[in-house]
Amino acid sequence: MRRLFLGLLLGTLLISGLTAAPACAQSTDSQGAAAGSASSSASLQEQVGKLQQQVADARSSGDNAWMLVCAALVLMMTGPGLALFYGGLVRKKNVLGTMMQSFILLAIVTVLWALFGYSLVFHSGTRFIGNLGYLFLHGVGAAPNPDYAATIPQETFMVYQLMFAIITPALITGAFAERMKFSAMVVFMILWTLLVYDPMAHMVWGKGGLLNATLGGVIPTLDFAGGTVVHITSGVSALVCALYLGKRLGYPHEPMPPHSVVLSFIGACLLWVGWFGFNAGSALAAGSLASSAFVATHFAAAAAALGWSAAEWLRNGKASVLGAISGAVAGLVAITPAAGFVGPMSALVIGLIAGVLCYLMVAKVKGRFGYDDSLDAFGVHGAGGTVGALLTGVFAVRAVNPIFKDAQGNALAVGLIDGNARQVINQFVGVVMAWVLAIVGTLVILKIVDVLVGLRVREEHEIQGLDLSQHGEEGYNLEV
Amino acid sequence: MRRLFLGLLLGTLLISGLTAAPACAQSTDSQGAAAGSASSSASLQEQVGKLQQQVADARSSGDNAWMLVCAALVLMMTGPGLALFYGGLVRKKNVLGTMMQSFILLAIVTVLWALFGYSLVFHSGTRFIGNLGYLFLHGVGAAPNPDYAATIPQETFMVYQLMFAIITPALITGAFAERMKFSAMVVFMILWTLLVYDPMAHMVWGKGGLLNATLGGVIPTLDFAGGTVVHITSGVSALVCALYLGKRLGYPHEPMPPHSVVLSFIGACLLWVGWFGFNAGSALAAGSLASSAFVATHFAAAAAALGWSAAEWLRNGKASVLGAISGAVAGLVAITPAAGFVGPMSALVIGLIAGVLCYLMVAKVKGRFGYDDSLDAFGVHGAGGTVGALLTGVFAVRAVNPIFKDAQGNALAVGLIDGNARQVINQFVGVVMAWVLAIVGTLVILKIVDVLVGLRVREEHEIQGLDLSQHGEEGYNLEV
Amino acid sequence: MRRLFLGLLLGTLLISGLTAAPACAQSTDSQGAAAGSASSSASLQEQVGKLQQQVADARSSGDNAWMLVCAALVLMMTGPGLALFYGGLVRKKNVLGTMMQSFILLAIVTVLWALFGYSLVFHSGTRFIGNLGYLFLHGVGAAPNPDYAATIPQETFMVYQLMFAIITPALITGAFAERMKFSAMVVFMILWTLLVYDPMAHMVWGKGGLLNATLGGVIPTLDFAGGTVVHITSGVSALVCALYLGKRLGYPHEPMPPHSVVLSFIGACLLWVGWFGFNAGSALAAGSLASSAFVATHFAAAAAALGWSAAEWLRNGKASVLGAISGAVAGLVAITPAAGFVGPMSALVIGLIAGVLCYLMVAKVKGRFGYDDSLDAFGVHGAGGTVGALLTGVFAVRAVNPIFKDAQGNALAVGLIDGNARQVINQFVGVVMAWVLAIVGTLVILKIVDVLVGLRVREEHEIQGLDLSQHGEEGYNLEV
Amino acid sequence: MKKIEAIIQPSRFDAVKEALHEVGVDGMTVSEVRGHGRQKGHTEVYRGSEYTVDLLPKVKLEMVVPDRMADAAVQAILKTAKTGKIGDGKIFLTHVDDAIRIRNEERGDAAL
Amino acid sequence: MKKIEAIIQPSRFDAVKEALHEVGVDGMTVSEVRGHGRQKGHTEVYRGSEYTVDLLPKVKLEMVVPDRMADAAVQAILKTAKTGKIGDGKIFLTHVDDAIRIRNEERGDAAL
Amino acid sequence: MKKIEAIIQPSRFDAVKEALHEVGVDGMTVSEVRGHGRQKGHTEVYRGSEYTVDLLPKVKLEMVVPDRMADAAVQAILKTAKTGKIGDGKIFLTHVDDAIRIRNEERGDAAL
Ligand SMILES: Nc1ncnc2c1ncn2[C@@H]1O[C@H](COP(=O)(O)OP(=O)(O)O)[C@@H](O)[C@H]1O
Ligand SMILES: Nc1ncnc2c1ncn2[C@@H]1O[C@H](COP(=O)(O)OP(=O)(O)O)[C@@H](O)[C@H]1O
Ligand SMILES: Nc1ncnc2c1ncn2[C@@H]1O[C@H](COP(=O)(O)OP(=O)(O)O)[C@@H](O)[C@H]1O
Repeated sequence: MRRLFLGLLLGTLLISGLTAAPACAQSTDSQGAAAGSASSSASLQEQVGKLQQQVADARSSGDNAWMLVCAALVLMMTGPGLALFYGGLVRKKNVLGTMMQSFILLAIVTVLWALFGYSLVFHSGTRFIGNLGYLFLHGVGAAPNPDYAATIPQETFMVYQLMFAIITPALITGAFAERMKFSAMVVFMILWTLLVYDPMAHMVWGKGGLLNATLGGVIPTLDFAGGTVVHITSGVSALVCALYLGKRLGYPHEPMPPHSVVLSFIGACLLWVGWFGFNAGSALAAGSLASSAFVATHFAAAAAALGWSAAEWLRNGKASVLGAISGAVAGLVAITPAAGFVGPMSALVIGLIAGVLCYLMVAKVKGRFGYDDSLDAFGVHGAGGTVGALLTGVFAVRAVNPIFKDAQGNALAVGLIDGNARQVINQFVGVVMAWVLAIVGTLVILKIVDVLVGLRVREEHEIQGLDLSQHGEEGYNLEV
Repeated sequence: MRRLFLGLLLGTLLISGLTAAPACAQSTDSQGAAAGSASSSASLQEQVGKLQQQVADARSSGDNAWMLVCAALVLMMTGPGLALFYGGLVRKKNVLGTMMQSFILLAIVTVLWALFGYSLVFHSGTRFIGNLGYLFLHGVGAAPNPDYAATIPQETFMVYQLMFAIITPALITGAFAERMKFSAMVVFMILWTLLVYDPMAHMVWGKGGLLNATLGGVIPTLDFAGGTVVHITSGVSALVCALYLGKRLGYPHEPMPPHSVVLSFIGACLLWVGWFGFNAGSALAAGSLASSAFVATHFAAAAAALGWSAAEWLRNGKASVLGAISGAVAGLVAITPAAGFVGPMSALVIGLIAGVLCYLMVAKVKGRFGYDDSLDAFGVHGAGGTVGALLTGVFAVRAVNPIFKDAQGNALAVGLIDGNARQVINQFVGVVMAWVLAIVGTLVILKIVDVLVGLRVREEHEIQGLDLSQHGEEGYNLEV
Repeated sequence: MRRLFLGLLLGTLLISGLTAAPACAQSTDSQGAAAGSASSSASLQEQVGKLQQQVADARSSGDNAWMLVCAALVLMMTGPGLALFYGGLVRKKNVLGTMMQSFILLAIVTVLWALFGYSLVFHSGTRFIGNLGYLFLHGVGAAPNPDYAATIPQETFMVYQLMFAIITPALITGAFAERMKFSAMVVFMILWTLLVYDPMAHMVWGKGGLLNATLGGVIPTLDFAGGTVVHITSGVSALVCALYLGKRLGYPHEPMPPHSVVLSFIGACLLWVGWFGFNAGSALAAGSLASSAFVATHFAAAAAALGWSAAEWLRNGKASVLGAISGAVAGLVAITPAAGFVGPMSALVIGLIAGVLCYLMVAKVKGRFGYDDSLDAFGVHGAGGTVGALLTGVFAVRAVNPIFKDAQGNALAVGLIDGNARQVINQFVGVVMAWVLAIVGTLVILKIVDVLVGLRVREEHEIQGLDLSQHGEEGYNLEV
Repeated sequence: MKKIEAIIQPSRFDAVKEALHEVGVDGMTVSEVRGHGRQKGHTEVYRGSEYTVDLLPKVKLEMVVPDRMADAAVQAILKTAKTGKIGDGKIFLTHVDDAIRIRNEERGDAAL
Repeated sequence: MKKIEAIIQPSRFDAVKEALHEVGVDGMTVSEVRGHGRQKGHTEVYRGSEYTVDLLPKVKLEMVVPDRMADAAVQAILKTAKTGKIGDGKIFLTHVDDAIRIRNEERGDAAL
Repeated sequence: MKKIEAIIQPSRFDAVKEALHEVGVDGMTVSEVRGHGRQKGHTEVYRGSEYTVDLLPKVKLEMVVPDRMADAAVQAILKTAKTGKIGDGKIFLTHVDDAIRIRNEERGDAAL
């Protein structure tokens, strides 16, 4: 060791002696170079013209940097974020099966999106679904699509939106955890993406969609980052799944505590971090709207964590870790539609409400109705998404986001506290649409899949666990 | 499965047949659009005026993208980073309780910051504390605050600084791990934030603060990213807590090995990654100063990991994983105040010193004095922060950061090797201020909390563990 | 060891003394200026001149933000990403030892890079290795190096490239997992970095390197983000190591299942997320090329996960989680050289091929030949890297990246499907060079290290596990 | 007094515990074990390398009871642990010489 | 020879081990078990659904000793494992027919 | 019938299992235990604080066999578990009163 090391050192010095020579010429300042040196001969007008392009590029560079990072953050929400959050909540024998459901969606939804999903959502078409102009991503390249985001390549927009299409179905998996066949899950999700997610996303975010607030929708619904599109559709579909599949064997008599709150904790934290990409990224640029949405997101998560914890403390005399992290997630869910429309103090209020409400859903309502929403996908995402969508109509203000304008370009009132009571009704309509689509779509799909492949694993497989029965593996092999 | 697949394929083709029609019109190149097309009629002056605003926006977009990402990174340092680092180091029965301490601070400090914390630190006021001009974040919005960061929305600055206010108290929890009541911790931390963190941060970073190096301070202390504000205050307070609370039952006779070095490893890596947001983000823009701080941060971490490992190897004949990751953290701590002032080779030296020194603190000094700083919050953050703050006075150079200027705007010497011996004294004063504030403040608060709610858990609760006794949960339920 | 240590310290101080000198003079403060108020008195020309600098700064701010984030992401790939991916795959008794191998490389390679590595790779020199002009990072500062990246500080470029130099040797550790001495690994890696990585990286990416496609290479090989430089060198060296060291005790009779697929899952997801920094970051700016590479990366990973899973399903009747995540990694490996050259549909194809192929390598070929590539470093990185490098020659198109130009600046065909069949041959030459260098270099180094310190741990240490025998620790202490 | 050692399916544990409680057996010590027997295991495949797991998770109950209670306890276990499938487990009976309650040093049947 | 099986509180384990060492008992086999008895457990609540844990962590020591050492060993355990609270555990004594040291095939008391 | 309890090195487990299979012993129950004996442990150091681990991982096999098979089983274990180094473990033999197969309530040797 010693000899070698000395040798190395010597060698290094030797080489440095041999070649140290001229070297570091790298001197001429080239920083300005990028902008082009002001050649005195070129007319000023030419220079300005060139500058305009360069400024656009510079702007795009900042916004694109931001949006690519946000896309990566939203990917991180599904894997490892959500996979861990859910994986920790199940019993040890189902940890891999549960995480796999999120992971395979990463793969499947990506391919579907590339082939036709993006087109169905974001190409203009009918009020309910886009057409196939972007089939195989035809025409989706470096040029921005100014309808959606004028300062970033459309490819960036496409891949960012893809991450939303991935996590939405993944959220549902919490409802049927520990008992659904892997093959059934795969078929279900392919259909669900096509029949529920794509239409809903088109209606709210697609050009000409029925509920689109800025691009020609009939009922302008506010949904900044996916309260209706992501959380209500997934949460309500989750409830339908839980009811259709029935309870896990032994539920609720047998204890089914989380096998590792530690994993869930990691997952929840990564969800929180990733959610900045989700919500602040939905500004689609790195301007001050992103900052505002970032702040609202963080504040709502914090307030909701406190809300849930306080509710638990009052009821059980203790605040649990699972409660605190669940509360944070509930707050993140509820602020999602509102993030780019509300001020920081409103965000605190929304978070607080969501934290307490979702706690009650999970700890009281679920018990009363007796359905087995195993990991509370409905209790958190369905309920949190719904209340968030409605409160968006209450707390949205033009000071944060002047989304509605009159003919002269003056900002109009946005939400109830801004003076536009109507918006609450619009929000309500959006919520109802999402609920109805989710319920009907999911029921139809479940029926189909049930007939085709069967939904539930066999009883002995459920006892053995998904890891072994569905994937032939075990999560942990801790014996020496 | 096979049939379904075929069906799907068929369906897809069908749809594509029905709608393949015209579509992809998306042709007009809109890339330039962002910059405004050079309408020849507009006067050049107008164009240039417009450009200036657009350039400012473009610049802001890059800087804001960076700072929002950094804010997310610093959040990730606390959760899951620090929570895992600490959570892995305790015994299994305390893992959730330990992680919860970090997590609840995420929530609590956020709310305090929104209500008055930001104002107390960053509004101008006295030399020791800001006034309440930003109460409830009044006036903190999209417009930059040029005193602190001219190119990003003040909201971004606010939320970025919030992340520092969160992690600082969280660091302290390492000292009283495995024995403090959750309720006592909550009260302690609320008071600590108010009485120790806010004043110290105002003094060093707030406009008009006593130690502020650029905004009218009396004793210009260099603290790029929080050597005094974050690490000394937390590390020294940690020592006070450890002494006041006394040892854990059984310490040091009973073995209390980390229950999962694996968790700590994940945590340490995430701390390292997040620390780029902490240090390079403290440039408050994405210019070359951020790059320089990034490099210094990384180099110090690497050198310190080697330093600690080498010291261990010499003493025990083996380099441990816990040693290597602890060393990296020590290096990150020590480079924090220096990151934006020193060159890369100096960063290596600072890291190396910190790695060896913190090893000695933890492995020798602690044993000699016999206090039970359970997870070495003082040994790493107190000691590392102190040595880093002092070495900043030694290694800071104007070539990296021309922070001091004479009347003509010429850069003056910054640190000792730059020719400014005085700075070492200034740094020393800053260090002493931080130590004194931390000791006095923490003692007072501990006394108050002890009287109000009692600090330590009951003996049987300590044996049972915090997870069950404080939160009614277990970290792992691995039985089938 | 001790003496050496002192020597190093001394040397470092000396160097820091010698080079602290003037360095790069921090371009005039442009922070506040960004908004620049149009002073009516200034002549328009002056305003435009100033704007040009500001535009360059704005552009740099976006690109630098992006590249710093990418550097952090690539760091995250090694730690915790790869460390967890590999750490989960070994038996419990080796988890720390395995993770430590990645971690210590973070530290060691960083120091080597700072001292001379960067210079050897990126300074111009011979066709095979750079010279020492950047020794101790002399002259590597805020100014961009326009040869490589005109819009970001060279320091950013340097630290970004460092992250590649770290992960490459770390990939090798999968081949000799569970049986190599820690000291031997350290020496091996120092030599390997110097003798294999630095030359190969210089040849492909360094100015004037033999295979450099744009900066004066003789055989223009396309390698966007490291198919040859990173994956082939590491994967092939891994195979050599596996053969040279021999099998683990008990292999293949004793079962050696992964001790925690859960850890590997987290690692794989973080690798996926980090890989965006790796591949999209290799655009070295936040423009549309980064977006394109981002999309290609994501698509290949998804398709490969499906490919591997489908192959497994066909063969075993089940798709495993380990298979899906291994597939994703294989796709990421294969797309690495191609990421910035191919369209999204090609990326799907490349991913699919890589997923199936690497599955066959690992599940069939390895078994037939009987070498013990413990964690399949060769099967995934060697095979995936090779097929990726070759397919880059097939699928690269000028529409994505007009890298080859004629004298008039018109884009020429790039890959086979673009009409340039020759490129496949160039790619083949690049691949062969990488294989040869890796085989010869690794063999020589292994021999040296074997003689100097011995490669394998003693038999009883192998049984006891690396954690205890090499580091005196255990990964988990779960007993109360 | 007798020691009853029952190796049972983990999924039957709660029922068995309840049944024992009903016949008056409260004290017991439980451990996670793995069983090897006629019940065939399963195959796991990791990256193509198969391996057969023939050790299956079981729960072992140990309880020391006064001689007169042994029968009732055994019946309670049989009633609740039986599913009729291979792998249901075994019960072993052994003579125990003495038992001591640590708390108060009681001995014999009184200690149980 | 006798097998002494002691189920004790985990927190007392170190002390017991030491005491046994002092009376000359070195060899023992230790396992993590969960105990069910009079000691009442605790309640855990996860998202509002409570569940009662009545299996508490215990440590089981098994040691086979020559008959003449049994008493001393039992006394050592009693002395150190007793806290006087419910849940302190039990000691069981059983007759063992033979012991073999695998290393050298010694049998009987010599093997212990 | 006899209960054979063998505490062995984990690394020998597969070989032992195979050897037992060959002499006709199929049913067994396995648990992870930690052993304390003459074999000296190791030292772990965490941030400079050393601690000695003198409990080493072992595997415990328990099998109840008809009296006539006991010898063969013991021999099979001895043959395969022995490495000749301290820490190889022990075998204990105890008399068992009865065995019951839960599945079909068979008793005695038939249940084994
Ligand atoms: N002779 C034995 N000694 C100890 N444990 C046994 C014995 N035979 C069976 N077992 C335990 O009983 C469990 C069930 O036995 P098995 O033969 O699989 O089913 P069955 O008893 O229904 O035929 C095994 O997994 C093992 O733990
Ligand atoms: N009859 C028994 N058979 C086996 N183990 C027992 C028996 N009774 C008690 N135990 C073990 O002893 C532990 C302590 O017993 P418990 O009744 O709770 O307290 P105490 O012995 O002080 O009354 C239990 O947790 C269990 O592990
Ligand atoms: N008297 C005993 N009672 C129970 N288990 C024992 C006894 N003596 C040894 N053991 C077990 O056997 C293992 C090996 O014993 P040890 O004394 O270390 O080696 P050896 O038997 O080769 O002298 C120990 O780790 C322990 O688990």
